[in-house]
Amino acid sequence: MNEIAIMLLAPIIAGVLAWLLDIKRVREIVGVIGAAVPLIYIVQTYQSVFNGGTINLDVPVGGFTLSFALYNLTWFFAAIAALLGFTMALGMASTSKDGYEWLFALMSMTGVLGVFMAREFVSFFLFWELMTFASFMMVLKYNRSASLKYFILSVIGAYAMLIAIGILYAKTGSFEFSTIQQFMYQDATKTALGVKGAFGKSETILLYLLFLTAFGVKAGAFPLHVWAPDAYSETNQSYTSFFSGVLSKAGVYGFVLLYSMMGIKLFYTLGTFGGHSLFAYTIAWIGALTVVIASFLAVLQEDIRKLFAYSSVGQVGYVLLGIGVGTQLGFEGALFHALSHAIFKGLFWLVVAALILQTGKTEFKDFGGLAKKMPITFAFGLIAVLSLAGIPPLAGFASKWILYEAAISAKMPLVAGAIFLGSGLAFAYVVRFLYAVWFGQMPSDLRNVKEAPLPLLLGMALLGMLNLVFGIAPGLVTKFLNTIFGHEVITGDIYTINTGVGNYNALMVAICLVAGIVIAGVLFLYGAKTRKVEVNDTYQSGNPVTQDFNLSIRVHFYKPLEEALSFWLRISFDKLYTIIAKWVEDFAEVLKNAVYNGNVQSYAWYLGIILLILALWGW
Amino acid sequence: MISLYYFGAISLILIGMYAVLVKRNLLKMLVGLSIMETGVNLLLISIGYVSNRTAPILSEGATPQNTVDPIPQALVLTAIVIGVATTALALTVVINLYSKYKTLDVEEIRRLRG
Amino acid sequence: MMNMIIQAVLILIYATFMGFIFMGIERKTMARIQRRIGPPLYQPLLDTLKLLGKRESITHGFIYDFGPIFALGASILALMFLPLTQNFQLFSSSGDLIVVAYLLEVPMLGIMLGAMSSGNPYSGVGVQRGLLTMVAMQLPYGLALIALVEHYGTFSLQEIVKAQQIAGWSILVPALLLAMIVFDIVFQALLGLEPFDITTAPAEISMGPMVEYGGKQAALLFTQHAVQLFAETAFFVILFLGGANNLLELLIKQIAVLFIAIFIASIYPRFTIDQAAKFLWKWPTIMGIIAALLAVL
Amino acid sequence: MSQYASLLIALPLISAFFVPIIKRISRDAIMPYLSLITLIQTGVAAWAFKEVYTTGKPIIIMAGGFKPPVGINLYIGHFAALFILIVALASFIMAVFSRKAISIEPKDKYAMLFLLLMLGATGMIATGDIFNLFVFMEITSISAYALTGYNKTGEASEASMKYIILGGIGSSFFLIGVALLYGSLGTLNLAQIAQLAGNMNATVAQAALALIIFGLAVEAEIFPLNAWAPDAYQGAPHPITAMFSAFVVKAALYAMARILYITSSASSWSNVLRLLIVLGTLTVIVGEMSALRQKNVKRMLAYSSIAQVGLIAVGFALGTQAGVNASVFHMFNHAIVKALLFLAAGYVAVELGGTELEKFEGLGRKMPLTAFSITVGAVSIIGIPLFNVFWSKLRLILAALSANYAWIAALVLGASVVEAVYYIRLIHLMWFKGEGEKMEENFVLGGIMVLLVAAIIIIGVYPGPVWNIVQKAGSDLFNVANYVKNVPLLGVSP
Amino acid sequence: MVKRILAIIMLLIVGFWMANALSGVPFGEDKMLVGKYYLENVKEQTGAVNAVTAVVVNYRGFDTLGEVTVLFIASTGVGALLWRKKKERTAKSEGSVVLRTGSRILLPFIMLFGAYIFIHGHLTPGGGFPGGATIATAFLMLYLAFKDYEIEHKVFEPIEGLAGVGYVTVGLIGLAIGSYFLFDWIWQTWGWGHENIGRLLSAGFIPIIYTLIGIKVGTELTGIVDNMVREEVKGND
Repeated sequence: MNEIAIMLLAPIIAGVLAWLLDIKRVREIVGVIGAAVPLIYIVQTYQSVFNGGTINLDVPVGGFTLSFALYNLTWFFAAIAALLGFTMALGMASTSKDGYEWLFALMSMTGVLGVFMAREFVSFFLFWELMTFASFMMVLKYNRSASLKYFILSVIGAYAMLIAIGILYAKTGSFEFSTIQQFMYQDATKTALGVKGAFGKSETILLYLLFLTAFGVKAGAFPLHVWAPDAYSETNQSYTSFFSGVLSKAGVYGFVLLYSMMGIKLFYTLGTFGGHSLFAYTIAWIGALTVVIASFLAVLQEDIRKLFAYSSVGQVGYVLLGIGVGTQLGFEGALFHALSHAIFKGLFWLVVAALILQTGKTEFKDFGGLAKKMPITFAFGLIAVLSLAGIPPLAGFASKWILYEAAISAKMPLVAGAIFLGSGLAFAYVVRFLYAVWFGQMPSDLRNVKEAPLPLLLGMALLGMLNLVFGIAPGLVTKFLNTIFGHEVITGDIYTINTGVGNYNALMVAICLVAGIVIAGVLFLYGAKTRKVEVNDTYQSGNPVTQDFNLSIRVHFYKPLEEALSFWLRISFDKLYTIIAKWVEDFAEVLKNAVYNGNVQSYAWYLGIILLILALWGW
Repeated sequence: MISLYYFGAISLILIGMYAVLVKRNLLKMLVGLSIMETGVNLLLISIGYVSNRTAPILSEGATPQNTVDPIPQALVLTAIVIGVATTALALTVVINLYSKYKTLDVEEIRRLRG
Repeated sequence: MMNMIIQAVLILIYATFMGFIFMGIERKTMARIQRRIGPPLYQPLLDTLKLLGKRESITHGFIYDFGPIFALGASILALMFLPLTQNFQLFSSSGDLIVVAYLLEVPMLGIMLGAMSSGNPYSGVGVQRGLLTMVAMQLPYGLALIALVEHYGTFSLQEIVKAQQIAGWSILVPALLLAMIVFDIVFQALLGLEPFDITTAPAEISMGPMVEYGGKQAALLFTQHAVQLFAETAFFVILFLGGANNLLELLIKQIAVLFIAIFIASIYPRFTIDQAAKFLWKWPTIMGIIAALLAVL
Repeated sequence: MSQYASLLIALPLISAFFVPIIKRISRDAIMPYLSLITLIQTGVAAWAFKEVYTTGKPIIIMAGGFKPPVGINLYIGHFAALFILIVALASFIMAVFSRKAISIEPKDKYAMLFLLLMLGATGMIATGDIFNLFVFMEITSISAYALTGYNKTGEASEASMKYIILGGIGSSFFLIGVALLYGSLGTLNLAQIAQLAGNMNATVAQAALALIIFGLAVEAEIFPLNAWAPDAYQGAPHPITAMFSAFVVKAALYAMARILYITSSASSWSNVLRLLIVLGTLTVIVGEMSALRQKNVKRMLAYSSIAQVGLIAVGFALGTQAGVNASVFHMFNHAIVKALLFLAAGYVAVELGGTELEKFEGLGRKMPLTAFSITVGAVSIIGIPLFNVFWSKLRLILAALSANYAWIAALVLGASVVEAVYYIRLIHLMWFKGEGEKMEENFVLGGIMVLLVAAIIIIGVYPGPVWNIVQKAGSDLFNVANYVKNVPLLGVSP
Repeated sequence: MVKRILAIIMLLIVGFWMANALSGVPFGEDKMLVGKYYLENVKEQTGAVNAVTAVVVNYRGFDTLGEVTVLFIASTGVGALLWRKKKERTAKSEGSVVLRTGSRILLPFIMLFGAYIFIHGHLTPGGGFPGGATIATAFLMLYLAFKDYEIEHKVFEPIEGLAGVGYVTVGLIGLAIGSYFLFDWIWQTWGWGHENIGRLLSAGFIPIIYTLIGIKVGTELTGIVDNMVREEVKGND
């Protein structure tokens, strides 16, 4: 049986089994196995794909042919999905409550794998919807309004895509990516020569906007990001590691597709702005805005889940930004960041899952001093923090570094400035997370918190290790990504990545860091012995030392910033959408009561009016 | 110029429709309905009519050449019966309605709405 | 390779020593401006040694100790990636502007870690202020660097220095002059001097993050500050003042930079944190944007 | 041999006439008798289906052995065969359900009307003569009037009354249309009309076509002629509601489409299409909007099925083979899903005494199987992959877009978003709200629901075979020349 | 008031439209196509002199079947909707002397007349439906005349049903014999009565069917009348 088929079927079948059996231990085992299968096959196919091999699968279904392909680009995304799916399964093995969650979690895994491996639009759309639906069900279980917001926006996006697909199909008569790509290419050359192509300017722009909406929603791009914070936070957190780590990447992948299919056409149709291809530049700016806004909001959150939800949105913003830069370097940076975001954000969510599982708290005000209670979790949390904040030598830095180089060398200074600001903010909110959760004084009700259960820890360990590996040896990733572009976009050995304008030797950095720490450590050890004292046994400018008051700042840590931004915080797209929704509902109400007013005579009048219309348009 | 029969038929239909559209009493609306049906039947018949020919009963020297089209008459026969059936059922429903609502004013018979 | 390492060690010692001297200069100059005698230049060195020599020092746990160590390590790391002079390029070939700019911020994380792991409210406030300052300064800082890179078209510091030695210092280019001004404003924040010494506001929150530290941890932190001071001044010199051919030239330029910083610091009072943010997001940012755009065109 | 397909008409009739005698024998035998007859009917329909799809030739039933256009002929082509089977099957299911759902006397009359409703729908789908179509339409609608009022409550009577008045107007104008048609062509046989439609007086053609479509549109619940529908759906007994949604309206839609394509050679035909597209779109939008804030689940489902009808109508009005196929596919899927939904909702009403939203709180705990089937149905209607409706909706949208009706597609999809909202509300209400302890669920009904759910999912996962059948049916509807060729017309021509 | 004016305007427009359309169907001209065929072949194909009847019963048998069904539905529906647990006649007073004696005397004649109409359906204008209606009027008269008169439901309902069954059975026999539903087996297969076209014993199964229809219609209409006349009584049971 074909690898792709197995990769697609294994999770969902396992999910259905887990749901049907629904026995405490069994369903966990089944689920984990089901999630492991794709990963195994991904690893298996690595060599052949790396050497440019392709695996195909065609399934005729109801008059359509669903065809899939596994080549380097799709493999890369599929690999992210498989990896995160596996760790999610490990996490859920300890956090899942019932078979329901297994069913839909694994269903969404199938969905996202299908989206990544699809080779034509029907299967793309089909699995896209499947993934949306499954993830929606995961949220629905926890919170209706959040899930509704998510679902409605996603459905709007999906339908926008459907219309776009339809238009493409009507014109090109095919769903195949490759066919459409060639058609578009020829059309573009026509436009370039000034000949009238199949797609007019307005039509092309329409297509562009439709796809932008469709993929923007999934990727959580500003201003369509409003669903993400609620949806990410209102579900099983182990699942969120997959949800925010991979499902958002489906949107990213969509943008990549948009490029590969319509890029040239769009370039010729929309022209350039300040030397940048206009359509790409818009994407770049969308990304930049997403980064800045989401990061600011993340800084101001009081709920641990919300904080990371917003930060996920922001991080995906980086990816979009990289894609928007439009150079191959930008793409490579974007793809790399997609990977590193997946691994560090996945790690984060697993940590959060562990915290919530063990403490049952979600708000910063209830946490504190957990570093002593859950040291291992803390260690992984720290790795995630370092990686997200972009501290060399970790995966997060490597990818972000490429993005910097790409943005600046593509002469997009302001966009690059957004990256700077964003990373500053990222630094701020992760440190806040560290401070509020792990350090300072411990609330009395957390006295007997245990370390996270083993499966969760395993999942964390896997991701944490990858963070280090890809951090110190970024070449591993860049070399693979080079195969996608067919030539060495980023040179250097596995430790060094060289963009031509800049150079970063992760290993050297690591060594120097270690050396420095060793030196400092020697210095430290040379000093006199230390005496351990209570956390609260501190200098407090003359106040008596207190154990019972809470002395560490947990709520409104960034109050000053909030005040500084008070004006901007009043503007909210979320509110806007809510208002629109309410309008629609009221309109529906009015319409209903006006049309179906219960009086048969007015119904008779409707008939009469229709007759009148018929009569009038008779002559 | 439109023939008298057509004119009569159409005006019957319109009168019936008018009653349905304007009268607030259910019974009157039903009367309107049956007037419409009558009009329609008249229309059918008059469409079938051929000038100065006799009924299609092929005896007493009536030949296929001097008889009118039998089909519309057959149709009308059916149509009439259907009309009767509808009216009967409608009246029954009205009886039930009256026993429940104690009124026949359509303005007040609107418990189902929205 | 070997002599590379020896070089590195020598530079490290030199930098540490000079860093302490700079701290001394800072205090002395301040004192003179305020019509005081002020301590001798080597005073900070003595203080540090004294702290190291302390009989016993308290700790709040592993992270509390690890913080300063990490900070010092990171500062050293940052130093190692600066092409100080022609013949002291160190490891700057294996890391470029962005890397260094990041590395210069890493020590902060170490300090934060340490500070947070003590339950002291002042250090908490300190952490918060430090981070907000960083957030506030990040944008103009970044823009200044971007302007630089856009102008020279390379990220490698060595290249930048070379270019300056051929075409004259960066500040001769109008765009980069603007960038330099921006950078200099941000520089105050980087060094933690007025008007941006909000993090360690001695009179309000008594040294903020460092409040808990005494004994050898404090010593480490002082050392770290020294190295950091040296590294950052050097960074400034490399970026805008055409680098240096030998340590002496470097030293002179560094001291010049230092003096500018000290004068600004001694003139201006301290911002509150939100004032700082609002200020930095207004003029420096606008200037930065202009600089960057000019550099692109 | 194939003439025996006329049993499809004869059987329900004779058994309906026979009911009074059954009643004399034993009152309790009536409901089983009903189920039995519908089962036999299903058998006959299945046989006809097999016949048609194996031979590939339609069955032409000639009453009294007179060739059309002299005699009336029934045309059981690919489409009719498929939908007669659906009619029979749905009727059988509902007959079984009636045993539980119908407690109000007189059951014998109910049984007769039930059978005749089925007969009417079957006839409408099968007939090949326009006046005969009118007769069967009247059979359907009059029995529908009676059944709507069957509960004898105020609401039921009101609904029935509205239905009668609107239906009456509709049928009158339909008859006028027929009269005009006959007047100008001198024939009533659809095939012959198709032949002659081309050389028809333009004004007459326009008026006749308009009036006929108007008359059928009332039955087919096209906005704004559908005002009777929600009330009727709400007032009627639960099985009858399901039948309305499952096949009565479908029959009317089919008739509309058939006549549309029969007269496709007539002038001013495209105008009718355009008007129909507009109306269909409005139907979708208004239907969904009205369903959005419904408090009564049955009424909500009613509005939703109106919206679906709008979709189907749009598909038919596109005037392309793809559109027709898609519509037929959607009719098929919608019949299954709505049968399931109304069955389940009705069952809930029978058990918990009402279809108000509050009654559905915690249904997941009280009646898990029923709640599950409702969920599947709802999810399917929303158009989620792996459920059947997804495919037909996809087909519809693609067809609309390939016919350059992007805005239509946009509007329709926008309306479907609303659909998602209210169905999700229902699902959430059932599973994650309210309390209640498990109660016994009827075994037979449970089995039926499971079967329907299975059908939904199987078609959703593997639509291939159904799609092939549907394509045949669609081309049977669209390809008029073929239709004319298949009817053995006698050489009666002007 | 506005409503009325609007209605009138609207209806006038619609009416004008229809009139306009009808101008394409000139009145009084020979537009026959299928009709001509009927007129020419009616005698030998069906043996009926009355072409209308032939069309109704033979050529368009399905319509008639439907017609019967519709009426049947009506009576059933009326029965269903007016069903009450206990129903009785609640007329206050008897009819006048004239009415009572008149009905007593005329009843058989009316019955006879009705029977005549539907038996001679294939020869003279009329047929099952008028005949049935005539018979129903006889019962109506009884209801009017006598305040406690009721038909025997036990008899009527089965008769009604059986008549219908009979009709369909005749059709099915046609299917069995002539392999066509509603095939006129008497006339075309057995070929009875070819010699005496225009007399009573001819025209195949038309008289039979019309008789059945007549009975059926009569009973149905009577049933409707009966259902409407009797009213619910809050039963002491």
